[in-house]
Amino acid sequence: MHPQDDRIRWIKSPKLGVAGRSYLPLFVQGLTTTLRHLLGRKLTVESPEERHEIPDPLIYRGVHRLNRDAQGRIKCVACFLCATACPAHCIDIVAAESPWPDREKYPQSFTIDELRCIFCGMCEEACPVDAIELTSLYDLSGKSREEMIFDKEKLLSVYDQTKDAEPMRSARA
Amino acid sequence: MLSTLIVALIKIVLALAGLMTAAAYLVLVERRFAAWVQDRRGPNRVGVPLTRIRLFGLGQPIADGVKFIFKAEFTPGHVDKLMFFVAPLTIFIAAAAVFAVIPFGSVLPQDFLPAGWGVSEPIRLVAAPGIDVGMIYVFAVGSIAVYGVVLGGWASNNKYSFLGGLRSGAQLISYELPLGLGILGVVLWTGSLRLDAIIARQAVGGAWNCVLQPLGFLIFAVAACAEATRLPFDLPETEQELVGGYHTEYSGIKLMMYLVAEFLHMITASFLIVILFLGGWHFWGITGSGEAVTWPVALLRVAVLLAKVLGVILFFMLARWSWPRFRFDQLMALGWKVLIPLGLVNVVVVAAWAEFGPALAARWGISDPLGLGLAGGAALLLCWLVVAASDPTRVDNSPRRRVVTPDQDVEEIFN
Amino acid sequence: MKDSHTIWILATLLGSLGLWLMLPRGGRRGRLAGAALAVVALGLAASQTPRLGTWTAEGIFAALALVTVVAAAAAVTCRNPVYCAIWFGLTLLGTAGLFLLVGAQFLAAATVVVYAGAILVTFLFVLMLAQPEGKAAYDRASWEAMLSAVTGVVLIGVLSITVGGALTAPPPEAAPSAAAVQAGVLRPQHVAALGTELFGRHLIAIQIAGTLLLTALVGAAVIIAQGKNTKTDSINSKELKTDEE
Amino acid sequence: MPAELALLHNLLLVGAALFGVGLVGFLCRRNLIVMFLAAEMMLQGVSVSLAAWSRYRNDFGGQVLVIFIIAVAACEAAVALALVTALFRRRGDLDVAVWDRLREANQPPFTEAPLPEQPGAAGESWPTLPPAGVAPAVPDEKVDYRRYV
Repeated sequence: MHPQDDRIRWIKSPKLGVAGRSYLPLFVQGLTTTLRHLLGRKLTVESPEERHEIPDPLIYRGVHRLNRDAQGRIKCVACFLCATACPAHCIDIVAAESPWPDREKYPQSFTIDELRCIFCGMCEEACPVDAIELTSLYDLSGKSREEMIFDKEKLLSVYDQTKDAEPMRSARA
Repeated sequence: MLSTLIVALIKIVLALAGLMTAAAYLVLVERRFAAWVQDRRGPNRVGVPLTRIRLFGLGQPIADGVKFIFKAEFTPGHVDKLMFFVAPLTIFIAAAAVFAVIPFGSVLPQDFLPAGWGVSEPIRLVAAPGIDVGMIYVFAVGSIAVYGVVLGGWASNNKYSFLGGLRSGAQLISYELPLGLGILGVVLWTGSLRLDAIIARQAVGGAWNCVLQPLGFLIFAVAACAEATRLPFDLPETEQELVGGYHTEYSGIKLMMYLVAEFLHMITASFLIVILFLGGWHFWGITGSGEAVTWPVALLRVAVLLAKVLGVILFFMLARWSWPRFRFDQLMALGWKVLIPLGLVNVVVVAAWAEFGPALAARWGISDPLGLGLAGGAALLLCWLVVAASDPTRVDNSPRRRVVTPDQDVEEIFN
Repeated sequence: MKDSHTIWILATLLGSLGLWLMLPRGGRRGRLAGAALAVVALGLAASQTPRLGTWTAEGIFAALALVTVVAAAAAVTCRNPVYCAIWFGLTLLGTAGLFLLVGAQFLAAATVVVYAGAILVTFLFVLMLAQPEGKAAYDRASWEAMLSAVTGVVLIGVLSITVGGALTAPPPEAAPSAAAVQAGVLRPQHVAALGTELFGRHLIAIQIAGTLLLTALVGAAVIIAQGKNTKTDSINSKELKTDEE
Repeated sequence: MPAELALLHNLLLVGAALFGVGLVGFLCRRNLIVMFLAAEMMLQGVSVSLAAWSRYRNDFGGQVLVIFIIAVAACEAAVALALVTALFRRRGDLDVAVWDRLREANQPPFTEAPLPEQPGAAGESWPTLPPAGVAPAVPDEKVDYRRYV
């Protein structure tokens, strides 16, 4: 931007009185601020022992899970809507003919690369049967890249782990 | 002879070991302090390895040290190899050598040693007690430390390092002048350059120099802070503009030398402030003021001195987060246009009082130190008012707009 | 006596040859040989000096003198001017050590503060700003290297022989006793005594030196200000500076 | 020889050596600042001798003289450095040879002898970045208006 540009608003530094120029009020102001914070409440959450409190777990976007229906089967119908919606292309589904009569297809394998995922929640929005959901688990870690590619069993186990605290979207009021 | 040597050696080892430990743990203190100021908790995890014992993070400095030592030490290909190695060594040695003349207590009674050892007088708690030029020695060694910074910046062969080195060189040289002027008043009042003599004078008088010469105290404290390149004055390393300043290219143990030297400078500055202006080991009513001491008093004096030093260091750490950094031109203006003239005023006031004061004090019926304190306070008030009114550090930094007509050749105007 | 003179002349010859080889003459050849010759000359000269008595005194003096002289030679012969300045700094430290050895504590500290702390650092500043990379053709060449090396070293030789003759032949005056020195220049209150001397007997000279310092300060400021580009000045002052609110 | 006399003798030798080496440097070096360093070295030689005499005569006179030498050296450094900076501004070079026009009329002009190429100076092996700080080609109307603030 050119300095002569009329859109620039030049702000003049404020004119200080003698008290301001003696630095004493500002000096004391700085000290009191730091002292107040020095003695004040600390905001750190001591992580492994204390857990970060998530205000509403139902709208938090953490690790994915694959939901089960009432009979304990995987809810997914392998429609590929989530994989299509995913901006990071982290969902990989291999569909097969469903062994159950109430749907045509089911996912033979369903993997999510959690390292590629950007946790945007688009898959959750796209799913027509509320099969994929994001939980409030935020501290996922692994020792290798392979370990961080979650397969169907892993995703179902996440559901088993979180189903009590976070009911399925379709089960919510 | 031999016993003197042994005593001296023990003192040197104690002082060095204490200093290194203090520097390491002050890093922890600084980090915790910074965290608290920012509403965090700071490093509190590292304790005994392989156990769950945490000890409030007391293991952190050891872990840091181990990390620095075992880290890959990278020497870039474009540096001046010899100077790149010599520079951190210089600053480290200079920072440690200052402590040869700095007392860390008053004296220890000699009665704990067997009589046959030949130690006949109380042991002075200074590594090198015989140096008569005390204060000037501190200055001399401090001026060697400038080389570590300037050479480190130059040898790194990197523009940012070089600028950082030059900046800090200019800063250290400029602020040595107000530092010296601040001390001059104390030396005039004491009549000696020895640090223990300066403490003894304050202890005997019972009035600390910060009350007698508030102007000198202020100047010295500010200049010492600048010499230690602590935050309101940490322009040599300003991360935002110079990456890391003169130690951008350094890593591993050489970087550790720089960082430890920086902390040693801060410890030195705190010791000097305490010794010259805050009474050293003296505290009214509990430490006495005489030369001959018993064991409890001797240890108490050490404790008082160290407590005061810790207090000053904590103040430095608080100051780091309280006030914003100076711009470089403001820094130079503060040094040359404010601190040096005020330092001269301080020297003149003290010298005038040393010449005419006693007679005046006798005529007005007040004590000599009280008179000097009144004169010093008046000088401080007056100087502060004059500085605030004239505002010499203010630079009009508002943007300038060109008033040239657009067709005029810009290059011609600017060159 | 005759022997001693021969050795001094030999040392002078070797020293001037060595110094000539070490001085910048364009190429790099012969520097190591020059250094070796200079060291031999130094050894020969050292063999002709009187002993100081105790081993500790001898050792401390030898170390300090060696550092001083070697650093001085290196300062003069280095190609890179920054290295010259650093070697000169080492010379200063050696000199400060020698001052300490003769009991001049104040001088030692003052030398380091003033020379190393102020003068040399400003030199370094100008050097680094003027030629930051430190490589210039004129630093690799000398004026009349042979002639100046011979002149300088012959001067050292002549001075050494003269000093030796003047101090040994007839004892110039009785050396002071150790006790007298302890009470004199080595007294514990050294700074106070020096101060009394300075501000008593030499008060006028101190005043003149102070005036000289002030004059030099003003002079330096004037010289620097005159070299300034005046056009730059005008930009900083009125013409271009119109603040708009 | 008594110890005090020997100390004096040796220190005088060191002083002479410093003076002589400084003289060599002043005579043959071409860099203005190095020449100046050499001159300071000669002063140091004199200072050492004076301090030695002070010890031998058991008198503070010599030390006082050294203090004056230091004061004068500081003045000299201030003025000379200012001069060097002024000279450098005129010619952009610390070489004394560029000032050979100041020679007397009957002296031959300075002619630069060719120097052999320094080994290693040309074929520097490390990767070099393009120089920073070169002004990019900007149209005149967009020139950085705060260059001299």
